[in-house]
Amino acid sequence: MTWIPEVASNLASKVDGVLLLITLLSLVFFILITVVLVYFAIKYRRKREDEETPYITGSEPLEIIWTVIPSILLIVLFVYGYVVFKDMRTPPKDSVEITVQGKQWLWTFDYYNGKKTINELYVQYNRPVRLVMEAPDVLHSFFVPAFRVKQDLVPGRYTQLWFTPTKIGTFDIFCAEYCGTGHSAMLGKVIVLSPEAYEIWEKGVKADEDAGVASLPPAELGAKIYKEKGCNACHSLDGSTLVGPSFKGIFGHTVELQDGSKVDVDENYIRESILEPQAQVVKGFAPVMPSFKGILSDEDVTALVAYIKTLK
Amino acid sequence: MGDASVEHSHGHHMDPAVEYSSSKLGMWLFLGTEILLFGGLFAAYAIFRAKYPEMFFEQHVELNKKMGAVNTCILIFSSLTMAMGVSAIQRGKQKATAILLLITILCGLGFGVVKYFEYSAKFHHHIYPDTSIFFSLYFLMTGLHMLHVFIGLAILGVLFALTIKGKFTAKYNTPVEVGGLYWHLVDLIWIYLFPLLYLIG
Amino acid sequence: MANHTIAHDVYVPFLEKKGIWSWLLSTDHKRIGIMYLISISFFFLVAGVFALMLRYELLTPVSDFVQPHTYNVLFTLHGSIMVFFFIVPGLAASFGNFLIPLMIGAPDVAFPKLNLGSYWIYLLGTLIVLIALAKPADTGWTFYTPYSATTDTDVVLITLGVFVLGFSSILTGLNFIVTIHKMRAPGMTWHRLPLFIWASYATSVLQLLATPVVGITLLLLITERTLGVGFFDPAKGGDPVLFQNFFWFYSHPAVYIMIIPAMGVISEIIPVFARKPIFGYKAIAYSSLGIAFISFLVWAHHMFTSGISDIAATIFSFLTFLVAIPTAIKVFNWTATLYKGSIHLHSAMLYALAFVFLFTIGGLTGLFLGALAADIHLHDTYFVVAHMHYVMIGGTVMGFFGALHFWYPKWFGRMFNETVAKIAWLFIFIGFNVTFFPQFFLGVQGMPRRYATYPAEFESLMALSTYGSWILGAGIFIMTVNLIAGLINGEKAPQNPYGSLSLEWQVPSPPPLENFEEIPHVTDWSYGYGKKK
Amino acid sequence: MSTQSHTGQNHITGNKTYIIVWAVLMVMTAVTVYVSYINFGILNIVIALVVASIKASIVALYFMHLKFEDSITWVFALFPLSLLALLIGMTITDTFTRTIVP
Repeated sequence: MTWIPEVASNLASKVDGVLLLITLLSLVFFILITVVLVYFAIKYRRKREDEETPYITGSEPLEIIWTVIPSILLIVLFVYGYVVFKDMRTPPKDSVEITVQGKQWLWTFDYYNGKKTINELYVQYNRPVRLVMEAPDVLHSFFVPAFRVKQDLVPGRYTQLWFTPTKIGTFDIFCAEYCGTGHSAMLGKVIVLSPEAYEIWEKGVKADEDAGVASLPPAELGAKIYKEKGCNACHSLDGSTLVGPSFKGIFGHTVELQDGSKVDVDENYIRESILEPQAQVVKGFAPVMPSFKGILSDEDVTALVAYIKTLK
Repeated sequence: MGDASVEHSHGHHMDPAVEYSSSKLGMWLFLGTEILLFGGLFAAYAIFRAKYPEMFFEQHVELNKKMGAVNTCILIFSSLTMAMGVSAIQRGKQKATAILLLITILCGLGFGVVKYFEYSAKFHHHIYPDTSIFFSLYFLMTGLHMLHVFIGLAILGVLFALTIKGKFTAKYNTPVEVGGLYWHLVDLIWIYLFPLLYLIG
Repeated sequence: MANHTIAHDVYVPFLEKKGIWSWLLSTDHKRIGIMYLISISFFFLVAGVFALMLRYELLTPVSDFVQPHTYNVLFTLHGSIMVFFFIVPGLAASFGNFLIPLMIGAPDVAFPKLNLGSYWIYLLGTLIVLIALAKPADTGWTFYTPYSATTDTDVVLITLGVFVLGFSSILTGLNFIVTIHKMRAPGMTWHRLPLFIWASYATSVLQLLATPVVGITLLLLITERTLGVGFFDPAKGGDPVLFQNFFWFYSHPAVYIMIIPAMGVISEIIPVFARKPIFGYKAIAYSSLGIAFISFLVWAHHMFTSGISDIAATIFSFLTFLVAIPTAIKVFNWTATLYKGSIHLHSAMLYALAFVFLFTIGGLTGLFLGALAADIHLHDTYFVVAHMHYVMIGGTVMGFFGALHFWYPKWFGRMFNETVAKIAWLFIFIGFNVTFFPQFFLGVQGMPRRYATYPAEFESLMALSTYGSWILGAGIFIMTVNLIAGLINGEKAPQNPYGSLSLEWQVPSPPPLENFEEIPHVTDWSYGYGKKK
Repeated sequence: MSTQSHTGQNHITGNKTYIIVWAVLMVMTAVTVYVSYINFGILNIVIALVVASIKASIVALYFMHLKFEDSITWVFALFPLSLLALLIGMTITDTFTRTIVP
């Protein structure tokens, strides 16, 4: 375990600088106070009941010293924090713009070239990215610890943040603003690709880490998709109700729709619910699921159906 | 004072001068709280007024300026009679105080009647608190104010009853003065609500 | 003095009368203080049990003890009850009630009936919230919109309950301000007032003037859910962040409503057990007022990532650092008071020293959250949770426990077992640090708060924190049993077991009904320990 | 036994003063209503608020006897107003200086 998450963006090292300075100053004061406190408590502990103590009521020079010195240090901290903050709030003009939508409880990313992903944000190494973010329902907060960036998504307006990834790899996205039952399942990944890999991804070819996945048995592939695409945020496997119906034992059952009609949960119904979620919504649930058309391939959908069949 | 008759129950009987100034200070503190209670609404007003000037301008016309003005006059007059009532009891004139309190109460009721007609006219035109931000503000600000009018009336009613019973004299009249302070606050807040809602929208 | 008292009149302790109505209808500030003490202690233990359940769920990364929704309800109840039922009324209403008239040499507060009324309003508020438990809210204690406006749990009743509790808080503050202004004994000048009184005064001002704003904010939330008002609803032209501005306008000062009385307690305990005059009396007294004033100016430091403007964020960050100065001054002065003292490590003193130590950590970690760039990373992570608990438990609760042990003999006329008290203290001190210190690291590593489940990489620290909560729980259990046992079979307490100079120790334990046989004439401050040169 | 009279705070204002105050208030109400029919643009708001503030001050000073109160009452009458100004001022500062994200 490390003390601090890995440094994976240009902003991370700057924020760490602020953290480090405050840590050092805090340690100095903490050690000073603790040592003095413990030393006094031991040295001057009462040995006899009738001990005499001096009548000391204060010292103006001391009061001035311990008012002025912290004040100066605090102003330094404020300025340092502000300077880095200003950087964090000023995206470079040439940033790549990606639209982020956070909704209960998944992330969707829309890229400039019409591509769309769920819970996986693809960015290019060493190229500044500006995220323009909105939320249709409640507050969310986009937080990538490895990048040291965080910004709330506020319904009714756009907020933004930016970063330049400085490390190739996969990093956690957390939702940091409480948003309801699935808050802790609203997770995602930032995938930082090398320029070459990014070019391949842009063209729509699967990135190489996905190669070999297709050879998995359908139900196993479905299980993988279930986790990676964020199905798990809304559909439980144990029968508990989240935002959507639980997958447990749903296949082969008959469910009641909002208009009172009934439908059998078969391959076609599941397929439709993934690609056109609003078409037939189960009674008692809100029509909030996003469409996965263009995000999941036919094989992916088939794999998910196969997986759901196994959930007895 | 320090004679043998000192009993335990004596502690609650404060020196009347202390009790008088304590009560008055207490009421002023309470008025401070009230101002900040309305403060949230005033802040909301300021923000949305600045954000949507057109909405405020278009919709404030729906309010009945004349009724607002009449109510302003009623409340200011009631403040006058209230203040005169306090002076009267401080001079020991119980009967005059009772009459002045009664006029104040009637003014308060009159204010309520006018407000009732205003509200029902709004509902008649299908204007409700959720119609727009402006009408939300209108109903909440005047509604909260109306609640204070009712509380004020209840206080005045008690003061009136006690005055008739002769409980207040030139020497002891703290409740009248303190209750009066509360009534003036009701007037004071309306002095702001009237132009903000009816005049400049 | 004692002889004089006995000779003059028959001593009737305030605890003499029995029966439930002798309590519920009593306007005696000491009895009202006890009723608050019982109520807040009860809610402290209830919310503490919720905390233990939360930590137990977090022992493993997955939901195995409760489902996420239940977890969310639990942390909402833990937060709401701790904040609004325990810690805001807390020391101010219980020890404030008991001590203010005694310390300033008055027979009671300025408005005894209003004081009783405040307690009833408090009970009414708790009753409303109890009804709300039928379908408990899952919004978190901060009730952020739009979630609080749309969730189908019962937000209206719980916010209404909090609104009512607010009135109790306002009226208590009002009562204390007038009491301190008008009821001081002859000779009790402002600069002779015990520091607990200064602290209570500053707290009361905050209670009086900050609470109404949260009152109207919660009312607006209620109208949002019932009347369709849209001040916080973007679909109707409203602004969700406006709610946060209003909410924190109260809730940041509320943090100081919670901590300033504890600072007052520490300023009373340390001089007595160090047998030294308090160091820098005026600095401590005026820093209480300073903190209270500045606390109105810093609210948006809870909102640096919430979408407020950069200019506002910058202003509030600067003002936030200002509040650190009076706080630091207090810590330095308490430490300096120990110098050349004759220090007796009584359990109350141990809590006071723990306060200084833990509160220093709480205060210093606050600097991270005040600095803009650092807060962006740490906001809404476990770092905030740890910081807040270091201030609230390490500060306020240590102050509360210290006060309980310090004034226990005076209030109840009995002694508790000192050895057991020290053992409980050790459990609490260790348990607290094991629970919350790891959370600083969790936060720096990015673990967000309010997570029912969490990534496996955080498991070891999370589990450590849960183990700590068991030690802490055990410590509080031992302490509670010890204090209750003392009530039943503790030795009779002498009038002034610690040799304190403050007025409350110059009357019998427990004090008589009207406190003082004759209103005392005060000729000196209450910190005149040690030998004058 | 001392009564209220010793404090000097218990100032009794004559009815004549009250009626003058009332007349002033009525005149100002008339003025503010009249002005609202003329379009001065932003000035309308300024005039209305200035007039309302003068009226409120008069009510506080004379009807509520603030003029004769001690300094502590003044502090607790004015401090809430400054907090209100702070609440409005800082919330507005935030709301209208936010970055507009294109």
